[in-house]
Amino acid sequence: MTTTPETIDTEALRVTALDADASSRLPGWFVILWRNGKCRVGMLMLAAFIVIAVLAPVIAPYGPRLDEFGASEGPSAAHWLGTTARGEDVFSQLIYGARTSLIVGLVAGVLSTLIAMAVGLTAGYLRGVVDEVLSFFINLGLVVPVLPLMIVLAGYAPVKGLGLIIIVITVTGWAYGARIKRAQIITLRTRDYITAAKFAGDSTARIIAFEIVPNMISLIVVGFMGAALGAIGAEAGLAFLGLGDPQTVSWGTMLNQASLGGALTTGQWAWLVAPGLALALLITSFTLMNFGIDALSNPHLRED
Amino acid sequence: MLYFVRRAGFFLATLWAAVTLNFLIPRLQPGDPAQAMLNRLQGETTAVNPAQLEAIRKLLGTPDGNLLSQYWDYLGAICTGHFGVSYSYFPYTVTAMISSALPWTLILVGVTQMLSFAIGTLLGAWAAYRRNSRVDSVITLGSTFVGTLPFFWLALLLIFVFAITLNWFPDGGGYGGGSSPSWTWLFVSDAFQHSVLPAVALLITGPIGWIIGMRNNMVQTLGEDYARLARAKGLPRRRIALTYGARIAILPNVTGFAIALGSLLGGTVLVETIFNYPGLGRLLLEAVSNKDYPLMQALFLFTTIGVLTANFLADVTYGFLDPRVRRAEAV
Amino acid sequence: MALLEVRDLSVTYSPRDSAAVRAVDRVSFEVHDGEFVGLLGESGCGKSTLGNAVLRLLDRPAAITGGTIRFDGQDVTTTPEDDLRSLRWVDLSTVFQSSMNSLNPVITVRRQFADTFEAHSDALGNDLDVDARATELLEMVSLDRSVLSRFPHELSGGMKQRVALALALALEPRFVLLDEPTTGLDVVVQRDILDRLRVLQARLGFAVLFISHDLGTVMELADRVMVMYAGEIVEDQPAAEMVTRHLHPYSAGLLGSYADPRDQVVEVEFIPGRPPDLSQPHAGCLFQPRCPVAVDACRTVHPELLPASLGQVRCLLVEQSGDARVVLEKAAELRRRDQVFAAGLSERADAEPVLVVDGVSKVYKTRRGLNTTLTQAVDDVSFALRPGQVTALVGQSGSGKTTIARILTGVERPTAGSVRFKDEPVDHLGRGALRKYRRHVQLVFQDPFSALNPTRTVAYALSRPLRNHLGLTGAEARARAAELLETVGLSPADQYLDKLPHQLSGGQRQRVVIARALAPEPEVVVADEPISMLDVSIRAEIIALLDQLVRDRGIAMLYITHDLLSARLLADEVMVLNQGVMVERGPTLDVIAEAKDPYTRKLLAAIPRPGARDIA
Amino acid sequence: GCTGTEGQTTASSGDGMVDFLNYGDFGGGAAPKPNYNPYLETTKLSAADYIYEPLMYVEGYSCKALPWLATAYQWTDPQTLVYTVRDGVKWNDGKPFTAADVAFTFTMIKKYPALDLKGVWTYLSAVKADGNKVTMSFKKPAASVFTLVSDVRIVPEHVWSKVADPTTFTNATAPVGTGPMKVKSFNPRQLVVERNPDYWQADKIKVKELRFNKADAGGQVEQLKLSRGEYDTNAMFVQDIKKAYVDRDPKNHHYWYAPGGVISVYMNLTETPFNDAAFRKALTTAFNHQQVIDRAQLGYVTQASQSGLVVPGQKDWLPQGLADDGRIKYDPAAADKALTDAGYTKDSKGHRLGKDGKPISFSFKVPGSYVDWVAAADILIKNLTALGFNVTKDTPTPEAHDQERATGNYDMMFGVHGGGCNMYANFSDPLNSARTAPIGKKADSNEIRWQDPKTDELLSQLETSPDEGTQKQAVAGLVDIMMNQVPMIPIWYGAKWFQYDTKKAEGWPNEQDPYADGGNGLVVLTHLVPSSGS
Ligand SMILES: Nc1ncnc2c1ncn2[C@@H]1O[C@H](COP(=O)(O)OP(=O)(O)OP(=O)(O)O)[C@@H](O)[C@H]1O
Ligand SMILES: Nc1ncnc2c1ncn2[C@@H]1O[C@H](COP(=O)(O)OP(=O)(O)OP(=O)(O)O)[C@@H](O)[C@H]1O
Ligand SMILES: [Mg+2]
Ligand SMILES: [Mg+2]
Repeated sequence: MTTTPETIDTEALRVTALDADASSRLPGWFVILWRNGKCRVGMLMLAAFIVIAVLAPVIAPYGPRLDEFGASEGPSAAHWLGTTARGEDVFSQLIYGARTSLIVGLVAGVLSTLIAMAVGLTAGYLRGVVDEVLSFFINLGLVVPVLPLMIVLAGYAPVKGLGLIIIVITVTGWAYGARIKRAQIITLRTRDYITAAKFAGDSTARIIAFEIVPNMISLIVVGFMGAALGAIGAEAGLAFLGLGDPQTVSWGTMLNQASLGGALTTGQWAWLVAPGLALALLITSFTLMNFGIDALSNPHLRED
Repeated sequence: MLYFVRRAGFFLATLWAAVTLNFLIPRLQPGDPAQAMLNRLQGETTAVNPAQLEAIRKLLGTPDGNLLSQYWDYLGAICTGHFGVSYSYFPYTVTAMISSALPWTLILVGVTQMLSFAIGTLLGAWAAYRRNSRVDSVITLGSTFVGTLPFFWLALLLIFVFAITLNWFPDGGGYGGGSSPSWTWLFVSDAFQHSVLPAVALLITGPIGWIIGMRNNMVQTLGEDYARLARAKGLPRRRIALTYGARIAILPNVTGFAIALGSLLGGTVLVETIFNYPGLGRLLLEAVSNKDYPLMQALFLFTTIGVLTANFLADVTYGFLDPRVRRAEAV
Repeated sequence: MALLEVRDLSVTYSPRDSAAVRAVDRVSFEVHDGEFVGLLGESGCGKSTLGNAVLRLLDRPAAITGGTIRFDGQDVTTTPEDDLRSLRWVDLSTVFQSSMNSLNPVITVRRQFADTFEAHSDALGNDLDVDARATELLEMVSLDRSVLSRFPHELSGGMKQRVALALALALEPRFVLLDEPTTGLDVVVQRDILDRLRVLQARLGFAVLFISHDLGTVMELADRVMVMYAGEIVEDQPAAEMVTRHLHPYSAGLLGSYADPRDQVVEVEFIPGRPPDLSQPHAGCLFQPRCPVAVDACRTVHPELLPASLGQVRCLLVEQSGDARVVLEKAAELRRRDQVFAAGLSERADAEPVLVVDGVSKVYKTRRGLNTTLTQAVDDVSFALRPGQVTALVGQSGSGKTTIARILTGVERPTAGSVRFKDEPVDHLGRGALRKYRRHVQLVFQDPFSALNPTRTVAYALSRPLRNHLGLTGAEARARAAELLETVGLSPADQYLDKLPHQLSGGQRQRVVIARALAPEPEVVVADEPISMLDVSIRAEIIALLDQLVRDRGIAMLYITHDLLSARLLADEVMVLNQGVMVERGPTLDVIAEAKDPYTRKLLAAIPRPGARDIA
Repeated sequence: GCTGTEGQTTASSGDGMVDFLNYGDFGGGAAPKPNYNPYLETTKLSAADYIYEPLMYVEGYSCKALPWLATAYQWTDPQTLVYTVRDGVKWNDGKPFTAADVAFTFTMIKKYPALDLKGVWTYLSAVKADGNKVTMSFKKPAASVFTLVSDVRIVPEHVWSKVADPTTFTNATAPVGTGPMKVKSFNPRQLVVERNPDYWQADKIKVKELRFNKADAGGQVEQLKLSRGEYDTNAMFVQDIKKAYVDRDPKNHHYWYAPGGVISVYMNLTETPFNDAAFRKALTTAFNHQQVIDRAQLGYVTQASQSGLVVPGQKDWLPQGLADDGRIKYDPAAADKALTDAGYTKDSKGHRLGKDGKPISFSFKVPGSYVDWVAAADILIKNLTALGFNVTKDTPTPEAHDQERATGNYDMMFGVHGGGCNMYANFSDPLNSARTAPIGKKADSNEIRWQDPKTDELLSQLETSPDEGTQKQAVAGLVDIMMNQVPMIPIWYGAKWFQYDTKKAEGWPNEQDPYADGGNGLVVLTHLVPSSGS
């Protein structure tokens, strides 16, 4: 088979398309993620959630804590998802809840992932005494009694509300990730290219951040997803323990209040299902993005 | 040899620090045990009777004094294994409470954790093996969607549908009201029936983390040169996936699994509460909310030792599983 | 019917981020049962790609864009993957170019063999004694059976390659594709192994496609040699014919880059210019821009591969004139004058040593369950490196060369002895001091496949040392990186700067690794087999470059190699290592001319003589 | 109906008895262990309540003392109380119950103060049995101790005298008591007690078995089960009880939430402006009780009387002529006027100013996890804000909340007091100056730090006088203080959750027949009869 002019033509077309691509000033990682169809859907979903959260006051028909409606009503034109046992509009709560849940999930997720990375990677990379000392703290972090620690933190922390929740979740949540990352880096640190980076004069921090981290992005992303999910769940749990600000509206507190408010017994399915579904969708958007993350840490996969 | 001495030294130091935290943190919480117990009994809308409070304090011998001597006693208790009498189950001892709850947790949660890990790892490996195919999407997306449904919500739903509405399974508890724990066939099958729903709930939400973790790792390893050589060697695809992809990809998860096993207790609070399961998790929650220091301390000690040991073992086995980490030291 | 029949095969890489590269372009050839075919060609010309295509192991973004491959009459391009499996290894095996990397890191060598046998138990039967068979195979590649219980990271580069080779022969396949299987092997072992390979081949009658840059070996061993250039086969001749009566100007250039290090006068020439950019369409002959004898027609007419002499050749001149050899000889004359590198031309003054190695030993401890085994990798080695001088370190594979390199550069600590850099001990430096030390001392890694971070572009890899050691940033660093790439023959540099390692051929990676080591303008360079994956022409060029750097900048260099020719060309002094012990040391000429140590003599004797088989 | 055939739905058999009733939780925590020691208040199983009986049963609704193991009592003098013990009562192991058992019980409690849940020995000096009389001597006049002494559960001497340490005695196997029920079976999931045929009022017990079921902590499933009619009675909070429970079977499903403890707004009386009685009194009309009741409390509760008493149950104790039993109407205008009159004017921007001319601002603390309290606080804060106060809401954890209340670290918050049958305790706990402590120290029970000699005098009168007239007079004085000095502002009565199902049994207490409150299981059991209907 010989090459026909058409194939050459299509190749030329490709080249111009690529040039156009390169001229747009998007960061490389974004392009890589965007190319993956599933990842794109995930990013769009997440963006939608963020838009909803930001524009909550515009989108939500009522205030989240406005309790002037009939209690425990089923879905209607005025209240798409019905009302709570206290006469608040479930739909409005769902919209506003996106804010808290996103903030808590993302911020606490990011914070604990960062701490986990900083500690775990340093420990695993440096080994020796540093490792022993950091591992000591990681192990402590793993075994501190979480429940009472949360109560104690809530009792003494100077900040209250969302900030407190984020602190509590971060403080109690980083150790696991640190442990896993430490284990992983131990196998990566002996690669020749890491030694090469040392020859290039890179600092330890830089080697970790720029040589090692890109190779374990997928692991980090899994860790982040876990942390974010955990944070969103913990936020609800904290509210349940009375450590949260009961006035904040989040999907977690909604779920809690729905089940406490007898949504099951009075058959208010919309109230019970909506926040759970929203939560699952949010995490699903992360998972969808995960499909694109593969390609970040493994360049071979960028081609399909 | 020195290596082991050092490891053991750090292990003990960690243990001591953790044990001290276990002692301090509960005591930093506001409120006192007698009050907490009374509150549980009466609820928030009944006035507290001071005489009653006084009697309970006397009964528990609540040490409201010298923290240092309490600490000393506590260290002694750890060394001798005499954890004393539980406040919230007075006059039963902590040991009695824990030993009656432990098997339940071990069986239900231990088994489901292992199953979760096994299922999660297998599904994750399968997804990676069929990367970007429909199988991958179904496994990853499906499991995320189901697996991230809030646990208590899912659990309630299960109870509502399968226990209350369909009446297929009991609505909670470790065994029926009619039987009592023994090694008879009747009881075992009864206990099994009771464990189905909580196990299902755990198995729906449990594997997700392992799935995604395994998938991501394995996508990575399958892209390595040795996997390509394996393909060239004509190894069956499944075999490549297992011994070349999964075998190496599973390594980071091993640590995670060890910790998960070690911290069995912490993860069981929710499931045991909702399903009314007679395990350690519920005990823990109760101990914490009742400020039952003796029980709390013993339970935390369990977790501490569990996690630390699991960690230690994970570290040691890691060397066996991944020879690369054994590589002689380089700077 | 031929065993392997490749017709008009084209392979294109179409990465999403850069232009498509036609790495293999309408290649046709045949390999018959029991034939030993050599494949030579410029680094990056598509040899590995061709090999992978034949094995149907191309990964995206590479795809076969045309042509057929028939193995034993079966069309490999269309056979379903599952049917291919029965073919693989039993009939069709390979050693990858990245063979140092292709062993499963978490299982022992024994398991790697067992795996292979198990996968084809239907062909072998189940009652095979894995250990016995593996030992036999390892012996064939001159490895001790103790290797069986080791993990890949515990083996030296060459040992890994040999294990890979032994694996490839494990099932006595009918066809073996060897992609530079001996880059990490010293001549003795290489010779030994290849001789045995030939014997085995004669006995079992399997066919070999042998991709190599080692001209001498290829010419000596192969029945037939094909030369590839820019994705095309430009010449295909019986080996003896190729040595003496090659027709294509590129073949002539390649052979001109080869010399026998034992000769009195050693000169190598290299082909000026750079290969064409395969992502652009080209009219005319692809070699034309570099061809000293090109005529006008070469610019417009694309030559076809046509029968000539005893084989085939792709050259207009040959097509047109009856006797192209006359033209070629003239061309050779023309060229020799400017692109030549000769050994030992300048006299070197003795300077104060910068790096002194004193009685260094290294023992590796490996724990296997309860018992520990000790490996004495280096045993009481002393030497010094002087500015403006090159010290070559040659020796058997596994003799401890890489270990010395690692100790010298502070990667590994010696068990005994000391290393001093300008009177400062460096064997126990802390992290910060090491970084400073490495401003002056750089290492060229032996295995280019693991020395580059798979997630980082070439530009990044090069810009780091520039930034850290020279303070260059941004555009400056990029410009300098581009310059460096050009000097190591990666041109146009723009095309390579933004590539990721997996998009480069082995030789291209190796050159990036060299460029990176040279980037911070170090005082001491430790180069561990820096040119093993390069074609002879570019090899000569790089040697010239290194030589120039050493002389001009007064760099001290430890040059670890198996290639005695390059040692002869570059080194002032040669050290011979055998099982961790330094057995001989002296000025290059002396060592080569009158080696005292029996091992050294063996080494020298093993150097191939192209065409020798024919002559003999 | 009572057709006499064995059916799933009818639990009553031909003998005019109810086969069994399903009760709710039986205490003992999540992993209950058998424990029928009536003195281990926090860990005993509730079945103990049906096994051990008191001398007199003071029911919780109208506080009438019902003769129980004692048929009568008499104050021979203000320091001596004599009980006449009932004849013919047998312990469920067949041994007769005697006055000696009563004396033994009290002596044992004295010996082990940890068992003295009511604190009776702070007053008692001696307990003696003589024939069928038990004589209690007090250190000083102690009329108020009557309800405490009467309520002590009596245990058999022949069993407990052999117990080495009654404080750690679980009494787990076949507990011996006088009560209507005996333990039949126990496992951590279900506790079954069966009818004691030898019970002294066995003719009144028409239920053969009570089955207690372990409830889960969350309550969700329990609510579902309740709404499906799986319990014959239970005591739990149910959101929207009408829809979730009553409507499912309006004929049989009922609830009655009797008023319990008083939930009041506590003000820190050591701070301005709360130390000004006029200010406090002005606030009595400031709160929209009805809204709190309807919105925050789902209509389950009733407005509390400013008197501090629980009306209508304790109406008899109220002085004559108190308008609407002391319930004060919500009237923001009146509050505004009263405040202005008391010298707390509003500035031009509508801020209420203190006497120092500065705007009044304070915080309202409420435990964040008490959702209903938070909702109530929100309403009260709205009311206060409308009056020009600057009020911030603070939501600590329940534990921190309680601690801060006890140490006086608050401006305004909710507190719970009273609601019991011991009038002295009802007033003494929150108001007695002996029960308070300086700010920063934990107060025993007077958390508002009320210190008033007049109050103390009235309290001691109430404490010591056995004469009902004198007692009522003292209560009237205290009510007057509550009405005019306003130490705290009662808002609503905590509800005593109580649901019941009349499918199997009827005779449950309810608003029409409030012979006891739902929690007085022993009394209720004697009223239950098989259902006549259906
Ligand atoms: N981490 C290690 N653990 C145990 N043995 C090792 C280790 N690294 C190297 N060795 C052993 O040390 C010896 C010398 O290895 P080295 O890599 O220095 O050889 P080399 O001369 O560079 O060989 P080659 O030419 O094949 O690269 C070999 O026998 C090898 O098996
Ligand atoms: N993934 C890729 N994307 C784009 N180009 C690629 C990719 N992989 C290889 N190439 C290009 O294809 C060409 C042929 O590569 P190949 O590995 O076949 O060369 P080679 O002849 O084996 O060279 P060497 O002797 O250096 O190993 C090279 O120019 C290389 O840059
Ligand atoms: Mg190649
Ligand atoms: Mg080497």
